[in-house]
Amino acid sequence: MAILITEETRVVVQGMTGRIGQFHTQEMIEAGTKVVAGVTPGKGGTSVLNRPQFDTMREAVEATGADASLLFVPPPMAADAMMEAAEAGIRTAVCVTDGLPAQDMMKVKRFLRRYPREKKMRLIGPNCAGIISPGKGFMGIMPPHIYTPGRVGIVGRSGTLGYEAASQMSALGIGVSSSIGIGGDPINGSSFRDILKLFENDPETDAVIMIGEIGGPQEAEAAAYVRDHMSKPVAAYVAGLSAPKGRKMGHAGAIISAFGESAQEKVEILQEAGITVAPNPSLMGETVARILDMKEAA
Amino acid sequence: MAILITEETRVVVQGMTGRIGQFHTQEMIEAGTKVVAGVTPGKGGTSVLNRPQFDTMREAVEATGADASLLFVPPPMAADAMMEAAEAGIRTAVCVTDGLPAQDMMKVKRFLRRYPREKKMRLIGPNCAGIISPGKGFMGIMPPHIYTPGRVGIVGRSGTLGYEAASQMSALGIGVSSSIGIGGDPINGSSFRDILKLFENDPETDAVIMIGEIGGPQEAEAAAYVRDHMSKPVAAYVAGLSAPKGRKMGHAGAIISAFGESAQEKVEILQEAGITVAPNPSLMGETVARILDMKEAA
Amino acid sequence: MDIHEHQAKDILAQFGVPVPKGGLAFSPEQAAHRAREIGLPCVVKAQIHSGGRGEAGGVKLCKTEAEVRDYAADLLGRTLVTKQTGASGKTVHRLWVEDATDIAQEIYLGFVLDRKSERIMIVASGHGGMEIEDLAHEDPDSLVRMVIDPATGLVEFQARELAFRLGLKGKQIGQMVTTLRACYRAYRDLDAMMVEINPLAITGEGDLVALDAKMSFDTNALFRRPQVAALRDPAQEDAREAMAADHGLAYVGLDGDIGCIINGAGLAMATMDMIKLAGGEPANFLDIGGGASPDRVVTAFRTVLTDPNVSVILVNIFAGINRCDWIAKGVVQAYKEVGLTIPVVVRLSGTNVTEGRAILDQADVPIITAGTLAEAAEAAVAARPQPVAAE
Amino acid sequence: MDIHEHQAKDILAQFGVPVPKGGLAFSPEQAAHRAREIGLPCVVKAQIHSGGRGEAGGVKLCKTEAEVRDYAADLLGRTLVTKQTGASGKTVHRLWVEDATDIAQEIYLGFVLDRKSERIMIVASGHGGMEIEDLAHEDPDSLVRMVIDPATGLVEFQARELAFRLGLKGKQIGQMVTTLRACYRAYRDLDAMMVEINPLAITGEGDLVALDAKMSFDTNALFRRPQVAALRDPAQEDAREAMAADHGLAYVGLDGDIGCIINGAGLAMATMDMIKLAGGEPANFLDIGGGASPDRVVTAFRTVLTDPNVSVILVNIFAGINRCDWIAKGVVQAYKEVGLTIPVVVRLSGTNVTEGRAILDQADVPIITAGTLAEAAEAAVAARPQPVAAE
Repeated sequence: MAILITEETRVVVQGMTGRIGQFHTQEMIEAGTKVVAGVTPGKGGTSVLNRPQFDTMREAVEATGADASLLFVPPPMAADAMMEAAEAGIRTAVCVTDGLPAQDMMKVKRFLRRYPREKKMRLIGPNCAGIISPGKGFMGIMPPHIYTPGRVGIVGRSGTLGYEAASQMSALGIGVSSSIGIGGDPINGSSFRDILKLFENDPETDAVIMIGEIGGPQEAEAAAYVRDHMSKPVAAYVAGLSAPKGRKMGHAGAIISAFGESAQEKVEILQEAGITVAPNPSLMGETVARILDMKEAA
Repeated sequence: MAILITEETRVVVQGMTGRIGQFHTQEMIEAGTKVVAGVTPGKGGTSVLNRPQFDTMREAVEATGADASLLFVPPPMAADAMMEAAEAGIRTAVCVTDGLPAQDMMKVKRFLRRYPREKKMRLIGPNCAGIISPGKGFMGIMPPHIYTPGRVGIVGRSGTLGYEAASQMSALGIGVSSSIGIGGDPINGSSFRDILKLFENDPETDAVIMIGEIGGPQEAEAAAYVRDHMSKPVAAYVAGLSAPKGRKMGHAGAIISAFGESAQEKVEILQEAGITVAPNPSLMGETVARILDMKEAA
Repeated sequence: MDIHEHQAKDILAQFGVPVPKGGLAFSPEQAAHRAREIGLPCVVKAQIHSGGRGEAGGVKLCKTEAEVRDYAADLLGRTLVTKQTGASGKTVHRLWVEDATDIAQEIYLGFVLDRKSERIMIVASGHGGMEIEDLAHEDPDSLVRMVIDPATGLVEFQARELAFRLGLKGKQIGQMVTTLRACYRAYRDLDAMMVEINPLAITGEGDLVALDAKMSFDTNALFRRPQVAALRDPAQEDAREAMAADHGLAYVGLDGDIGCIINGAGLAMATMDMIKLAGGEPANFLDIGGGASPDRVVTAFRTVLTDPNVSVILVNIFAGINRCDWIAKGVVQAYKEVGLTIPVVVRLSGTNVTEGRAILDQADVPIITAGTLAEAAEAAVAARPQPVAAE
Repeated sequence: MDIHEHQAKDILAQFGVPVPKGGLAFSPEQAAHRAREIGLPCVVKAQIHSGGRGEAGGVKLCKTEAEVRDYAADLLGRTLVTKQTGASGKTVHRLWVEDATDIAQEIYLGFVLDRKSERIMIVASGHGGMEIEDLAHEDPDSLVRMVIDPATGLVEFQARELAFRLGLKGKQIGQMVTTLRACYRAYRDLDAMMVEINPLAITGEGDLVALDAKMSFDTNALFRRPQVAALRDPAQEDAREAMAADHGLAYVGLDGDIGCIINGAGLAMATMDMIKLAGGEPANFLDIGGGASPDRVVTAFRTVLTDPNVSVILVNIFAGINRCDWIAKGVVQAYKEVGLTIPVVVRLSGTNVTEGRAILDQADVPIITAGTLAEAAEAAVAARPQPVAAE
């Protein structure tokens, strides 16, 4: 099964006709992802990478039965494109775009509230590397070859730090069920908790590593979820031990502005919830190996 | 029991300190209504008609356990006062004020959507005469002496036409369980259907008369509800047979602007739903008597 | 509250709707001057609060300055009768002179308050140029409707979808998105009740431009929209209705001869229905409102009597906030002050009814009293000097 | 993006917040002139992008024109070091001269993005005047919080409730409602990230007035807020960070000596953590971004080297969209163009890693390569000319 993307997922790419969109769509197709259409307003009726292009998401979904969407849409139009995907009936949307205004994300999340739970689109990102279920398909900008198929879930804010974790795990022979980048923005579509819930319910996932960073309340919320509701073992790492207060570290969300938002505080909160925290980023793989061993031993 | 107001209802009056608010509050108290407080921002700590006044609805509700509110608030502040009542936990609010901007009512209804069904405030009006359960209490501006206590519900847009119905019924010895004025505005808090539903579920109501008028879709919606869900007999009258198209007849909502909004069309829709329609407004009482007779005969 | 075409275009242009270049003129010389400024050919359009001006002879394409001047001279001061004005028509006091547009296609675009969803609704059609009622009748399949969620406003993709559904292409998509969002913002920010662009033309060059525009506003919201209130043109309003409104009365003139003075809109409509049933025709709708003083009753009489067709007056009051004694005093006072010569039927009910009836009985005025609504209507019809029911 | 106090006051005043009369001055003469316009006594305030200016000597109440002139002369060109500026401080290039206010009470008022509710949150206290951090520490019970639902905005009764909860009275209630709604609209309409009025003073006459104001803006939204973008004052920004941003690099200067060039914010923070763990101190955060060309790598080197404390550079790239061969080419090019004299440690991984490593191996440059994150950090610490870890 894996989560969010499988070999059955029918993907439409919003902004496939652009240079970047086309490049990554090509990669996705080569990795076996079922890309069925593209949407760029005004390009309806054309064809790119042998996939039909549509003017609107509604038409694309009606014509191809797409259920997922990947967005390569410039920041000023990205929020609108997400809402269009939701209204067209897309189940999972992944927005790679970096640089969305915070209020645009507030608007998107408010817009998504109009749908009942069973019809609500799951949004991943923005400002994320994407999602991958190794060997099944991926939506995003990550290099698929670094992931080994397997049974550990990865969820993280940072793209490259997620690659680092996957590659450390591959080096130890540990494979990945799905890896989800939730993105580095202060307001994002899905939180750590949202993704942990999916992994908890995924029969093909045995354990999860969560890669957090400074800033924001989502790691603490996730810790409470792990403590109260998760049966599977969880490892974690929190980046930014050396980050000073009040400075933005690249990610718009990576800024320590309140109590509990520093890396050290988050590590403590995670540990209190029973999560095994990697002492440093070069030990993410080994920490996963440890929780898997503990699970076997139990 | 009756609906919406009983002898148990604890009423706060928003705008009790004004001349009109004070006059009608006095009437309500004399009729036995349990008025427990008033709210006028800035008048907190004073007392009017022996009732404590508060600055905010939250304080009034906390201090007095009020569960209903009657609004005598000028149009520019009325929408705000309704939202304040909702947020303070009021269950039933009645807004007498005439002249609210339509977009203010859009805003109020949107605001009310934030509450789950069981916590949502029921709003009656604006631009309505109010609600009365004869012998138990009333909230509004109607003359209580014209109503005889009994077992027929009245729901109507117009205040005076509602009095006319009640007085025709009184003349025939027919009493009223509750009479609800939903108001003459295009956007109102409760529709005919909403109130019919309450009467259908009220064990102390045997039949209902619904007094509609030209304009808007609410009579047609009510007809569908009566046809599909109501077991109690319903009589009706629709004012405005002689009204020309496109002219506003006093009530902001009384304007024929679409198909199905003329009195004749509404009468047909109501009759098709099995409702007994009074052929003219002087026969409202007799029509009620007829449906009661039919009920007994059945 | 309605405003003129040129005012609506002005407002919509400020929000971003593309409109043709144009200028206002109050005299033939000014119209000619405008034509020089704008360039010929140009269109001269009578500014009255009504649609259907073209069919009534109020719009003309002019090729020369002389033509502009002559047509302007002919139009100014003329009263145009359109489908929407009623028989009395509306008088032309100002003209709008506008750059002539090369029209390839006409689109209908309207924003209204949808009472069913209680939200603002867009109605559009790729086949514009005719009235929405005719469009709904003749080409209902061309109509596209979209309800706007106030929590998020008109989102860009929705506007874009609408544009594609109307068959627009290329640069028109962006122009339509701009136009739709501008209209929505104008509607929302200015408390409009209706915005209509008909036609929204596609020019020969493929651009969108609003050739006609109509806006009406929520009078309840004028307190917070002084800039809108300032656009009122009393010359376009029914003088009687305006006067009544100034005195707190809701008055609508109709075609019959029985003048009505009633409290409450619903009771007023019901009374009019009873009059019709009794074989008469109401001369007006009049709601005297709540808490009416004797003076307001007198004003109501004066208002009703400005209609020369009125041959009898029916007063029907079911007093709740009102008081029957005050009403009765007002009726008696009206008799004295106004010098009434036509029959008056009065039905009183509710608060202080005994006192009210006593006042009428004791006054030395020839009032016909009635106990019920039905009696009142029948008495009024019977009291007319020359019954027309037998025709 | 931060702006000056006087700019924030200007904006907030436009939305309806009461502010004292004041004027800008760039010279002692201008400051004296402003004082004449405004009247004495007045307050002269250094305009730098920082709070805590009072404690740093940047604010003074002046009673005479001479005092204004002298103080202005002293302040202009001076570099103030406050709690918030860091050790390097910020230089005063402009002054704000303001009518002195008689303060009876100080209120704290802040609007921020609450990441938990993902909405705008108001934080207020009746005990203002000190920094919010201190307030949260010393008087947490005085803090009132309110989250605003974007679907309806800040509704009047909520603002009123907040005013009553702060203990305001009479006319202050209406003034507070106006102030709160003005701040909210300014926040929303201009894509702010923070609005702070501290103190919002209650004057001796009992009126509210914003004595200090601070706004910062969402840089992601500047594309649609040109009027906000125009308020940028580069003189108040870190020159290196600004230069890096202009080249598409995210750079934050720190206090250590190991320069970092990394792709991805998370990996950059993790690498800095590893450096610290290995006994070193990072000189900077630098995210080179996705799809970095060799030229951008060179720019990154130049940026890092503007910090004189840098004694070794660590390049750590896990290429996804990036390509290791391009990065390697950039490193080699930097060696040649920049004239590097300090050690460079490079760790490459991901897309085209073999090609990248080959380029480094074949180039005639003294690069230290590392296979893993841990090796890279350790190598960088070891490569420093004078290790400080033993201190």
